[in-house]
Amino acid sequence: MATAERQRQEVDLIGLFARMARIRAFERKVQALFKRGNLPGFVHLYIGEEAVGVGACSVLDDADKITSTHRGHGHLLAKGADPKLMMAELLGRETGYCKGKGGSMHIVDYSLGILGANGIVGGGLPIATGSGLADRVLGRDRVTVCFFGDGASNQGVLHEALNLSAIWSLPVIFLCENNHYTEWMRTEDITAGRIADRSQAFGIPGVQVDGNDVLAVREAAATAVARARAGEGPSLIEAETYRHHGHNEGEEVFSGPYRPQDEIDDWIARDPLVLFRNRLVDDGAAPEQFDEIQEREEQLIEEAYRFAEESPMPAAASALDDLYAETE
Amino acid sequence: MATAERQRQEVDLIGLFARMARIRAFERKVQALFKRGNLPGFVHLYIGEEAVGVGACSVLDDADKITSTHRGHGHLLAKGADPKLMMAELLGRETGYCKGKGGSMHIVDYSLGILGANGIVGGGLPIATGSGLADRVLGRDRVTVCFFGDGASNQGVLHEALNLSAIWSLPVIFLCENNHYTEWMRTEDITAGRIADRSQAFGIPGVQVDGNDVLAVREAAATAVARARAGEGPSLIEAETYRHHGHNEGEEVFSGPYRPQDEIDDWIARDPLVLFRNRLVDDGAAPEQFDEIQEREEQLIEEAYRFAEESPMPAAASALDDLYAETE
Amino acid sequence: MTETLVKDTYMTTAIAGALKAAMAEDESVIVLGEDVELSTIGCTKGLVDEFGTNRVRNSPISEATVVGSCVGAAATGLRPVMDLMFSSFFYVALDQVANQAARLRYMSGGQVDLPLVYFAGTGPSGSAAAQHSENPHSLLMHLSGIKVVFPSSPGDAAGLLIASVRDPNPVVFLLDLMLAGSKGPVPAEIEPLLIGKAEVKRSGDDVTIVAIASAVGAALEVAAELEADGVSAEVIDPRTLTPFDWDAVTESVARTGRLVVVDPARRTCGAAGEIVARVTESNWPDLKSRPRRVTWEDVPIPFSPVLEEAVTLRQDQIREAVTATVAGNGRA
Amino acid sequence: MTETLVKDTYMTTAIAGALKAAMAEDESVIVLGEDVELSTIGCTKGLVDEFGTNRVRNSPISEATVVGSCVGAAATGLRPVMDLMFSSFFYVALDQVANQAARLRYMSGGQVDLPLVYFAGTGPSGSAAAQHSENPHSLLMHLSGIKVVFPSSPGDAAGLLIASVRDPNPVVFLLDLMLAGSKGPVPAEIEPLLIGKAEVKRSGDDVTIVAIASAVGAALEVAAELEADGVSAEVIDPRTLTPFDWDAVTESVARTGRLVVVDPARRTCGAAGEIVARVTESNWPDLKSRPRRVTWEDVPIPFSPVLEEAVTLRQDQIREAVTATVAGNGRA
Ligand SMILES: Cc1ncc(C[n+]2csc(CCOP(=O)(O)OP(=O)(O)O)c2C)c(N)n1
Ligand SMILES: Cc1ncc(C[n+]2csc(CCOP(=O)(O)OP(=O)(O)O)c2C)c(N)n1
Ligand SMILES: [Mg+2]
Ligand SMILES: [Mg+2]
Repeated sequence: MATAERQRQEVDLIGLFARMARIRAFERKVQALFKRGNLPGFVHLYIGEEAVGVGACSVLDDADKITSTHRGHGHLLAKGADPKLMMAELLGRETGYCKGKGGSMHIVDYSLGILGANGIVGGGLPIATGSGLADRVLGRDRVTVCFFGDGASNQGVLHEALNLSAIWSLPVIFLCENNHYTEWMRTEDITAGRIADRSQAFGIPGVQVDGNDVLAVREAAATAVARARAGEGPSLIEAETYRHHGHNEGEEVFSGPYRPQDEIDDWIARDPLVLFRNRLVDDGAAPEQFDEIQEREEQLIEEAYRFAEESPMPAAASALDDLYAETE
Repeated sequence: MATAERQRQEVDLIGLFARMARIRAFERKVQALFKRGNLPGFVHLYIGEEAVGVGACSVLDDADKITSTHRGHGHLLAKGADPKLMMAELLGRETGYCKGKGGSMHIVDYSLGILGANGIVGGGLPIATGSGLADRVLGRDRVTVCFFGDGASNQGVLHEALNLSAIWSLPVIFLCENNHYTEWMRTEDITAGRIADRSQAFGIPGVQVDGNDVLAVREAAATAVARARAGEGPSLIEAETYRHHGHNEGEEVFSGPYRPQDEIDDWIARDPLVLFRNRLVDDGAAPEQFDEIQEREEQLIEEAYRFAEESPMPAAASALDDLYAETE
Repeated sequence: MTETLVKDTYMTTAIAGALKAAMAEDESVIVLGEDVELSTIGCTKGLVDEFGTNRVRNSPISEATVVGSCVGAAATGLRPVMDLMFSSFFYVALDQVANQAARLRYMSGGQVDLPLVYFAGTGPSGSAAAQHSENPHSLLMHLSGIKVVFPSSPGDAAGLLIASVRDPNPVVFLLDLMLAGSKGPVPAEIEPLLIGKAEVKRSGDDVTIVAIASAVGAALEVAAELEADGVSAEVIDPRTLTPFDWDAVTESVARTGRLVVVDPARRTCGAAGEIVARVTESNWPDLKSRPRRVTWEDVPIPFSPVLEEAVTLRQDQIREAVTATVAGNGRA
Repeated sequence: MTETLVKDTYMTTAIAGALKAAMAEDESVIVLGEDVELSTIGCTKGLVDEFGTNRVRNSPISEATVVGSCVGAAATGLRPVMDLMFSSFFYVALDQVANQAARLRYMSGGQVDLPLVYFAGTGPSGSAAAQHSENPHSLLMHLSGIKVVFPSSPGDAAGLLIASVRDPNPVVFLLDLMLAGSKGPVPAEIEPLLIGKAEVKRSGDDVTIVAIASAVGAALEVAAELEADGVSAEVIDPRTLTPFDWDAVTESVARTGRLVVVDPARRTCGAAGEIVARVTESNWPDLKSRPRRVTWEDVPIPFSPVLEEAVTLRQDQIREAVTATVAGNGRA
């Protein structure tokens, strides 16, 4: 547990806040762009869930890895992805992470251990397991955090991934972001029992944490990461949280209201950025700095947007590139 | 629990033994045919596991349903399938259950609620769930027993089927036959935790029973069936048992010995037929009748074989029939 | 019948209407899938209000098991219609489609009917990228044992949807998402259309264009343009791919002697190749010039609009292919 | 090189030998799958003794996750070789093949190589029935993004296996189970063969027979028989289907002017149709007679030996097709 202890102590609290603010600023910008009709494709925003991605990634090194989801912007930024390259990808530009081939649901940065957002719900579970397998086989001291949603918890690959990583003691942290909705369905209506309990039959610890409390998530992740690095195998964490926005931007045209207003209000009152800021201020942090940080991050995102917008569209012919790697 | 109680009391103990004897005789015949090279395709024998199928099916009515596996002969006979039509199918004859199109792994008798053996490990789990769904939607007082193996317990569809049947309170009994091997692998090497525990996170009761004790299986099944009929939803039963034979007939040519001899000996000493016979004799049953029953069942199987052997092969052209039902 | 046409009905509304009619006429029809109560694409909209939650069931994200449960339910008295939302998700559940739904009847020697429908939106819908833009019809055609319906107009969609639900066999019903917002006439009383019957959407003498789903509209436009150049193009919409109305196509090519196939799908081992091969075999003596295919490129669908456009069907390609085919004469 | 040939090596032994060599030359190669320690088909036999359980891993029956774990492992430093045992089980895991393995490189703009091999025995092996007899190569060809290797001889299998493991892309390597017990020469030092290079297995002038996997042997026998009738048939084995050596086939048909394709697979949307369509397009002026396909019937593989024989390839059908194609002259 030495590493977990060290990581807990070394935490840069303001840095955590700044990263959450970056995600918030990025998503706000994306929202605005979508509204103006400037964004192609599907967009699923992470607003309200920032504490999960930031808390979990705060205990990872660059060489550690994550797999992400269709709601992945927050995970990627938390893991250090470049907002410029992300924004360019969202706008379908040549300079984007995937040269415009991927878009919001498929951003990848292998150099940062980001093994991919995924458009298939649950698709990252086997991939994260394989990443853990590689670490195990090669004897590398690395871990993989697999983000997945409450909806994804009903895919059979969760069961398989838990079993496989248990029998092989793989260094994988299965992190369920329970925002209580599967698209427009209340997840509890289609899900039996507690998600955190789903690892128990495999002898894997499963815990529930407040996903709007960045330090609580960090703490749970640190414990799981320490366990993984010690060779003791996988863990499951269920982080309870909420998305302030719709399932995807633009849902209003067909969804109508589908969540109780007081539920929405209650969760917005527990906005993870506000919660954390208040806590830090209560603990003596200078209040002004938070607005500054937010402004700085907003500027950064504006720059990212300018970079993206000024970038060229990919050449049509490039659509035929990148399918196969050249053989030696 | 009234039904369970009634069924428990009405049991025809000698009938249970006779059905187990029928399965044993059938499988012995199949084994002999395979050895002589008279049997096409793959054959997986049920010898040693008879108490599971017979115990479970003894609490079902004709209109109740089962899904079976690649090791399905025992389940089908337990549910009342006709040995003649089964044997004819195994020999690929026109008179077989599937007119020779299915073979050992695909025998079906919809009139007896036998929804199918299955060559895909775990393939029956969703199908059984759907059968339960039909009963639920139509308000029928029926149950479905889904037989599956310990190896199949690692397929993700188990997780999904448990969840789906829990949220919809489906009258399905998931019955895992744990014979401790997944082909030539010890299942415990590739399986985390106890299989019986895998339902708990879904709020579904899970129990372990001695799968070589036909009355213990019957008892557990009766409880689960009563629960299902009362609208309280699914159950999981893990029946511990052992196959006396190989994974498939003919494995010797490549498998070599892969199970400890004393393990095999121990389980054969607990042969479910012998155990049950001894118990009945201890309870006062006349010992001679058991040999008579076994002989009678062996004769029945010999007749089935003769029927099969004398049946014609299907016409080659019939290979093109039966793919689509005629539209009205 | 034309009097009773409801004009300008959306494709999605037409399907929803047909589904409602199918549920009303037969109590054993149920609808299940993720968000079928709310209806993401719109084809199950309002059904839950009409028929209640016993027959309209929101399901969890467990495609393999929900797809498979339709097999079990269809074998035991229901007629399930499952909405898979995007056809890319078929891959998650393909075992239950390919090894179970499409096999059980045959393997059982015809003992059981499996009246079930797998509905899915399909194909590119504008930068939905590689995992939400597949067109799996060719792959499904290769399986055998499952019917494949892929209509091009609201009227056809409504009639074929009713027919699919009534059909005693497993049917995949695909809604080309490029057409989700398109409109057309639909009869007030929806009558079933025959599964396996193509429609000549435009008659012509010089060349046969076989076009699938959203390609039909593009082919018709090209045909209209080419009329000015004196080219008389026949446009055939197979409407259903399994079974396929080969007679309609071979009869047409026997007259025109020329074939262009337009298929919104990757080329290799796709439906277009099958049609070219089949017609080449059957109409060899009739063919006056080289048959041609217009398809997507053999790559996944990329995200960026410019790239998506580059790999999918473009009208100019259809025009070129038809022009070249008409110009061809004999072996040249 | 002929001196170093190990004669009469079984196909399975050749593959096992190549796999052993691949593991020996690169520590990042691992083998996983159900019963790979014991080896059901024989292609992983003995590997665990040589390389230990860290690199040779028995896996549970969880095909979707094991297939997907190869993607994650390949993206992060390993070269996994997974044994799926029977190719029918691809359907259980198809999402991870079609939406992940075959897509991640492209979707990421080429950021990542995925050096992995999915190995499977495939096709009928004698009354294994519908769920253990699929040949999924056509379906895999349609996906794009994943290579498909399907050899017909032990020597080719060995060379292509090494090449598959060294390849930086996902590869499906299929062993036609009809050939599992066949023998042939294999070099003592296995050299990689080019993936994407066909081999002319027999030269001829009158007709080109393209034959896949176990169909190659049957085609060669037919070609030998027909020699007596004065027919000179060329037999081309593509050996790999993605990428496909179109040049080899079009060059041959340019000479012979006649084409017969023999493919052990259902007909509709299969590889044979693709080859006929493609050659018809490319070699239109060369074709002296109607091209023909010999394939399975469009039904699942039935159990009973008489039925299985009735729907799969028969030599007499190949002979008839070749004879008819050679007899054809021009449009007649
Ligand atoms: C296999 C698959 N099924 C369905 C979908 C459609 N879909 C996209 S997001 C989503 C809901 C996911 O819910 P959850 O996992 O809770 O993530 P959240 O959106 O709440 O972050 C669904 C059903 C999909 N993308 N992939
Ligand atoms: C999806 C799938 N994967 C693998 C196989 C090959 N296979 C056939 S039986 C079997 C073992 C099944 O073990 P278990 O479920 O314990 O049943 P048992 O044979 O012990 O009765 C395997 C791996 C298969 N038929 N289907
Ligand atoms: Mg959610
Ligand atoms: Mg077992």
